[in-house]
Amino acid sequence: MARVVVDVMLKPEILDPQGKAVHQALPRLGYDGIAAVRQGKRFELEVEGEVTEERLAQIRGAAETLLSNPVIEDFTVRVEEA
Amino acid sequence: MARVVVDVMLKPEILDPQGKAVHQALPRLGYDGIAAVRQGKRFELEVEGEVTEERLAQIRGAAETLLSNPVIEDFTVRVEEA
Amino acid sequence: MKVGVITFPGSLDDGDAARAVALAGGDAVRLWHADADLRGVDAVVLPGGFSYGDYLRCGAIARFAPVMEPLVDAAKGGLPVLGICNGFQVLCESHLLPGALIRNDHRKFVCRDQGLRIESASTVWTSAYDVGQEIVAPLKNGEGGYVADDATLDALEAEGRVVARYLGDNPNGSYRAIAGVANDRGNVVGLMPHPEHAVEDLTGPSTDGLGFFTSVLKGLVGV
Amino acid sequence: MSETVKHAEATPETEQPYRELGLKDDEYQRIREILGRRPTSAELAMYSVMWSEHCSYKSSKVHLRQFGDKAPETDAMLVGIGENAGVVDIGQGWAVTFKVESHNHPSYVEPYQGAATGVGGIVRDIMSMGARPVAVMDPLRFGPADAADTRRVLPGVVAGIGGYGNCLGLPNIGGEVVFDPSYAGNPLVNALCVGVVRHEDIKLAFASGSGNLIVLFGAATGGDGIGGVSVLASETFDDAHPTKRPAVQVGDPFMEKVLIECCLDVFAADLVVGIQDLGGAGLSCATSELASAGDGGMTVWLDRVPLRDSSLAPEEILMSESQERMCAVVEPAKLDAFLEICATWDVLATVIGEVDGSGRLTVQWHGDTIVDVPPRSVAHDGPVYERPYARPSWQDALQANDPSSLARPATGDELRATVLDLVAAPNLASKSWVTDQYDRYVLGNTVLAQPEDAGVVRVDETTHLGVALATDGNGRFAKLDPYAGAQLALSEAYRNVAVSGALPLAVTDCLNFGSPEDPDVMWQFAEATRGLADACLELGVPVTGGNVSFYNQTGDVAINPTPVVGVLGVVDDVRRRVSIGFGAEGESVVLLGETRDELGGSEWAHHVHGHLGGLPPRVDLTAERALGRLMAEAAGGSLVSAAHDLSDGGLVQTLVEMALRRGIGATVTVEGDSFVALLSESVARAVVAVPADRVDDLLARASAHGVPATVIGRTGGDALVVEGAFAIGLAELRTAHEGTLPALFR
Ligand SMILES: Nc1ncnc2c1ncn2[C@@H]1O[C@H](COP(=O)(O)OP(=O)(O)O)[C@@H](O)[C@H]1O
Ligand SMILES: [Mg+2]
Repeated sequence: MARVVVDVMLKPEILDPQGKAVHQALPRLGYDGIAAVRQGKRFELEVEGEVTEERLAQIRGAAETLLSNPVIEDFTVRVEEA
Repeated sequence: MARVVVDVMLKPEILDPQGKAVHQALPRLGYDGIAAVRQGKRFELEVEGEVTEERLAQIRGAAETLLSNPVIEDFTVRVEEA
Repeated sequence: MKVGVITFPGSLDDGDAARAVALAGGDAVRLWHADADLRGVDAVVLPGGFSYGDYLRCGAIARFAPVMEPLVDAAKGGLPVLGICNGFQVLCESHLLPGALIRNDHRKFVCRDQGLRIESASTVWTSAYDVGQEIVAPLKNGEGGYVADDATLDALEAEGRVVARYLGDNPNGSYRAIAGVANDRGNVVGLMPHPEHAVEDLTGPSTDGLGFFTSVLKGLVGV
Repeated sequence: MSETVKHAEATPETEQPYRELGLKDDEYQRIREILGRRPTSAELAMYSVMWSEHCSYKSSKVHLRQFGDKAPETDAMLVGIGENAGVVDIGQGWAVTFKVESHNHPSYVEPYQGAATGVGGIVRDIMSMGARPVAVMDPLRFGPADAADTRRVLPGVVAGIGGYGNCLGLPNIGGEVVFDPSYAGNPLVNALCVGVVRHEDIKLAFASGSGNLIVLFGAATGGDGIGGVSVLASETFDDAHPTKRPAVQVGDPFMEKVLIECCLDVFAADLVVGIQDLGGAGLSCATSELASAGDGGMTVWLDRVPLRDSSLAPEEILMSESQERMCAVVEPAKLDAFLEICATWDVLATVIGEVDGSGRLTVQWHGDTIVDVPPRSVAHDGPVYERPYARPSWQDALQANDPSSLARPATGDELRATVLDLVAAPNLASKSWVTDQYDRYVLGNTVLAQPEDAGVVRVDETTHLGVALATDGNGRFAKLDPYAGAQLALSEAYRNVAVSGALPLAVTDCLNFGSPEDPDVMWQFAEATRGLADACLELGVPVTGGNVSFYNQTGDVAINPTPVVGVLGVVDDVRRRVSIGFGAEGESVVLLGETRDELGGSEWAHHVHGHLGGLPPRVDLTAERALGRLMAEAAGGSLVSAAHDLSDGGLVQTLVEMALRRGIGATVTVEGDSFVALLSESVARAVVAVPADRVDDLLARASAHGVPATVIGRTGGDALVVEGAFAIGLAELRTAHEGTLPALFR
C-alpha cells in the first residue's frame, strides 16, 4: 500500500483569511520572525497496489477536478516514501 | 527567506469526515483503487533569516499550541528545500 | 410555470425555496440529486445548505451529482437557473459562473439581516427590481467571500453582470462587495444572500426576496 | 478472541478489573448474584458503563422521583419521564418533544467537537421519539469573560454549536451566555432540541415481537469514547496492550443530516416498531434498553457491526460512543423497504440482532456467546444511592452577608454611569457576537429568535399553530438558596415564554452540579430538585425529561449549582407573537408587577462589587402565574405592541433592550428609590408597550388578574430618559451594549 500526497494551496493572489489569522496570532504568542503564513489542505491517499505512472496521472486528474478548484487553488501531487 | 511546512493531520483513530467525503466521491468520478483518504491542514511559514534549530523548536511550539490540537491531531514540521 | 428545486444530500433550504416559488405563484417541482433529467421544469433553483457536508470545498462534490449534467446543458441553452448560497457555490464549481467563494474573511459563520443594492435588473431573476433598489434579506454563510481575478471582476462590472452588492460593512470579505453575479446571458444567477427567507413578514426581515421568484415567473409567461 | 460465558463459568476465581471500570465491590458482587456466576469481560464492560452515574442516575434517582410524584394534573403529557424525551400535546393532532442535555466535560477538552457532538446527541434523542427536529437552543456558561481560557473555550464552543447545528438545518432560536468565575475550568455546554410529531406517529424505544429485527444504521463504529473499557480489551487480547483509543469524538453533521432525513422517511412509511438513538454507552445502552422495555429477549450478533477500526474488541464495540448511529426494531416483512430508504440516503444499515422470547439479552461473537444477561438488570435495575447530604456549614454566613452594605449610586450621574457600566457587562451585553454565528432562518418557520425573550417556531403553516421555548438558570441565586434558585430558573423561563404570547405547557431541565459525593453539593441538588418539583406543581407545568450532570468542578471546588430550566409553551396563532422591541413612538410604557428592594445575587452586586451574598429575590409563583394569564390575554387581544420580561439587570436593562431592538427610545418616571426601581431583580415583572387606545383595557385586565400595573412613561425619541435621574442617547447605549463581546473575542 503506497501513499500519495496531494497538497492544495490558495493561489498567491487570493487572500487567505486563515493564514492571515495564524500569522497575526503568532506574535501574540511570542513567536516572531515569521514573514508570512499560508494555510492549505493536505490529502493523504492510500493507493492499493503500486503507484504506476498511469495511476499517478489519474490522481492528478482527481486533484485538478475534485480536490482543488483551479480558479483559486494550485496543487502538487507526490508519492510519499514510507 | 526559508520555508517551513507544518502538516497537521487528525490522529489515525479519530473519525475524519472530510477524508470520508472525498473517499466516497472518488469512485463516483471513476477514480478507483484508493483504499483510504485522510484530509488535513498544511501550513506554509515563510521564515525571516535562516532556520536555526532554536527557530525550529519555536515553530514546533507554535504547531503544538496554535496550529494543532494535540488531543485529536498529530503534526510534522519540516524545512522545505526551495 | 414549473420551477424545479434540487435537493442534494445536505441541502437545507430546499423546502424554503419551494415555499417561495409557491408564494410567488409558481409550481415547485422537487428534483433529486440522482435524477437523470430535469422533468420538464421551466426554471431551476439550487438551494442553500451544506451539500455532502461541504467538507472539501462548498459545492465541490455536488457539482458531480448526476442531475448536474442535464442542468449544465440546459443552463447553457438558456434555462433560468438561480443558485442561492450553496447553490451559488455549486454554480461556480461547475464553471457556469465565474469566480469562487471562499471562507469569510473573519473566519466565522455569519447570520444577519443584510442590506443589498440591486445592481442589475436585466437578468431573468431580477427583472422585478429597479437598478439601485435597496432590499434586505438574510445572509448566512461560512464561505461567502466572492473572489475572482481582477480581469474577471472588471469584465463582470463592465458587462453589468454584478447582480447585487452588499450595503454597509462587507459581511464576508467579498471582492468589491459582490453578493451575486450572472452569466453573460443573464439566465444563470448566483446569490449569497437568501431571498427565499425574505418572503413572509412573519418569518423574515422583509418580503423583499419575493422579487427574484416573481421575476422568473413573469419572464416565463412571456416566453 | 473475547471471553465466552462458558469460560467465565469454568473460571469463577479469575480476578476482574471491576474497580478500574468504576464499579464498587458491592456492585460487582450484585452482578455475580444476578448472573449466578462471574461476568464475562463483555458483561463486565456493559454493567460497568450502564451502572455508571451518567447512565444509571444512581445518585440522583431518589430525588428525580419527585418530578413524577409531584407532577401536576395535566392531560397534555402524552409520554412522560423515562423515555428518550417527553412528548406534549399541543392540539390539532400535533405533539411536541423537547429535551435539554449537557456536554460539559468534552467541551472543555475539545471545545469545537465537544459542543458539536452535544448538539448531535440531543437531536438524535428527539428523533428517537419519531419526531422531526425543528429547532435547537444552547444554554452556555463560561469562566470570566476576560480569562485566557475562556478565550480558548468560548469561540470553539460557539463555532462547534453553529458548525453542527447550521449543517443540520436546524434554526437556533435561543439560549444563554453567562460568565462566572465558578465555571472557569468547567464550562457548561447544554444543548436543547425540540421536535414535532403527529400523535399517531409517536415512536417508543422498545423491542417487541419475536422475530423482529434489530437494525443498526448510520455511521460505522469506531473506538470513540470507550475510555476505560480498553483495559478489558487489552486483557482479552493476546498482546497485553490496548490499541490507541480516541479521547475525543469528532462529529459528522452531514452524516447526522442524512440520518435525520432517512429516519423521517422511515417514520413516514411506518417501517419501525421501535427506535433508539445511540448515545452514552452506545450499543450496550441501546440494546439493553430496547430489550428491557420490550416484552421478550434479544440476540445480538456483534460481529456484524460495521467497523471503522477493525482492531476493536467486542467489549469496545459494545461500549463505543461513535456518533451518528441509530438502532431500529423492524418487522422482517418491512426490512427490504427499510433498507431501500437507507440506500436512497446512502446510509449504512445492518441487521445486527433479533427479538426473541428468551427474556435474556444475549450477545454472540463469531458464534460464541459472550453476553447472557437479564436486560432489565443492565438497563433499569442499576444501583440506587441515598447519598448523604447536609446544609453546608457556610450557607448561613453566605446568606447573612447581604448586599445592603454595598455602596449604591447616589446621584443621577452616578446612576447614569452605573447603567452604562451594566449594559456593557459581559452577562448583560448583547450576545450577537455569539448568535450571529447561528442560522435562525433555516426551515422558514422561525417567528421569534434571539434576542427575543423566547424562541417561537411555527408548527403548522395553515393553522398558524406554534410553540415557544425559553431556557434560564441563575447559578448565583441557586448558590444563595438552591431551593429558591431552581424555582427562580423556572419562574424566569415561564415568564419569558408567557410574555411572548404563549401558554406555558411543560418543562425540561438540565441539572449541572458538582460532585454528588460531597454532602454540600448533594444538599444543593436535593434542595434544587425539591424546589423545582414543587414549583412545577404550583405552576401546573410538568417536567417531561431532562438530564443530570455531576462532577462539574475544578479540583474540589464545585461550580455554582446550576439548574437550567427550559419551558415550552404553545401559541395558537403565531401571528400574534409579541416582540421585545418598541414598535412605535408615543405608546404608553407600562410596568407590570411589584418591585421590592431585592439585590442579593443581582447582576449589579456581581458586576459592580464582585459580591455574592444575601438572599435571592423572593419567589412568587402566584404572581408569575397571574402575569402569565394577563400576557396571554394581552397578546390574544393585541393589547400590547411589545413586551419584555424583567430579569438580570432589572428594569433599566429591560428598557434598554426594548429601545435598542428597533431604535425607538423612551422617557419614563420611576417611583421611590430610583436605584432600586431600576436595578432590583424582583420576579413576576414585565414591561409592555401599549397603544394609547388600549391602555384602559390593559389596566382593567391587569387589575382583574391582580397584577400591579403602572404607566411609567412613553416610547419615542432617540434616548432613554429617566426623569429626574439621567438621559442616555441610544447610540451611546448601543456602543456600550454591543461592543463588549466583539472586543473580548474578536
Ligand atoms: N448561546 C445562545 N444561543 C442562542 N441564543 C442566545 C444565547 N445566549 C443568549 N441568547 C439569546 O439572547 C437573548 C438574551 O439572552 P438573555 O439575556 O439570557 O435572555 P433572558 O434574560 O430573557 O433569559 C435571548 O433571546 C437568548 O435566547
Ligand atoms: Mg427574558
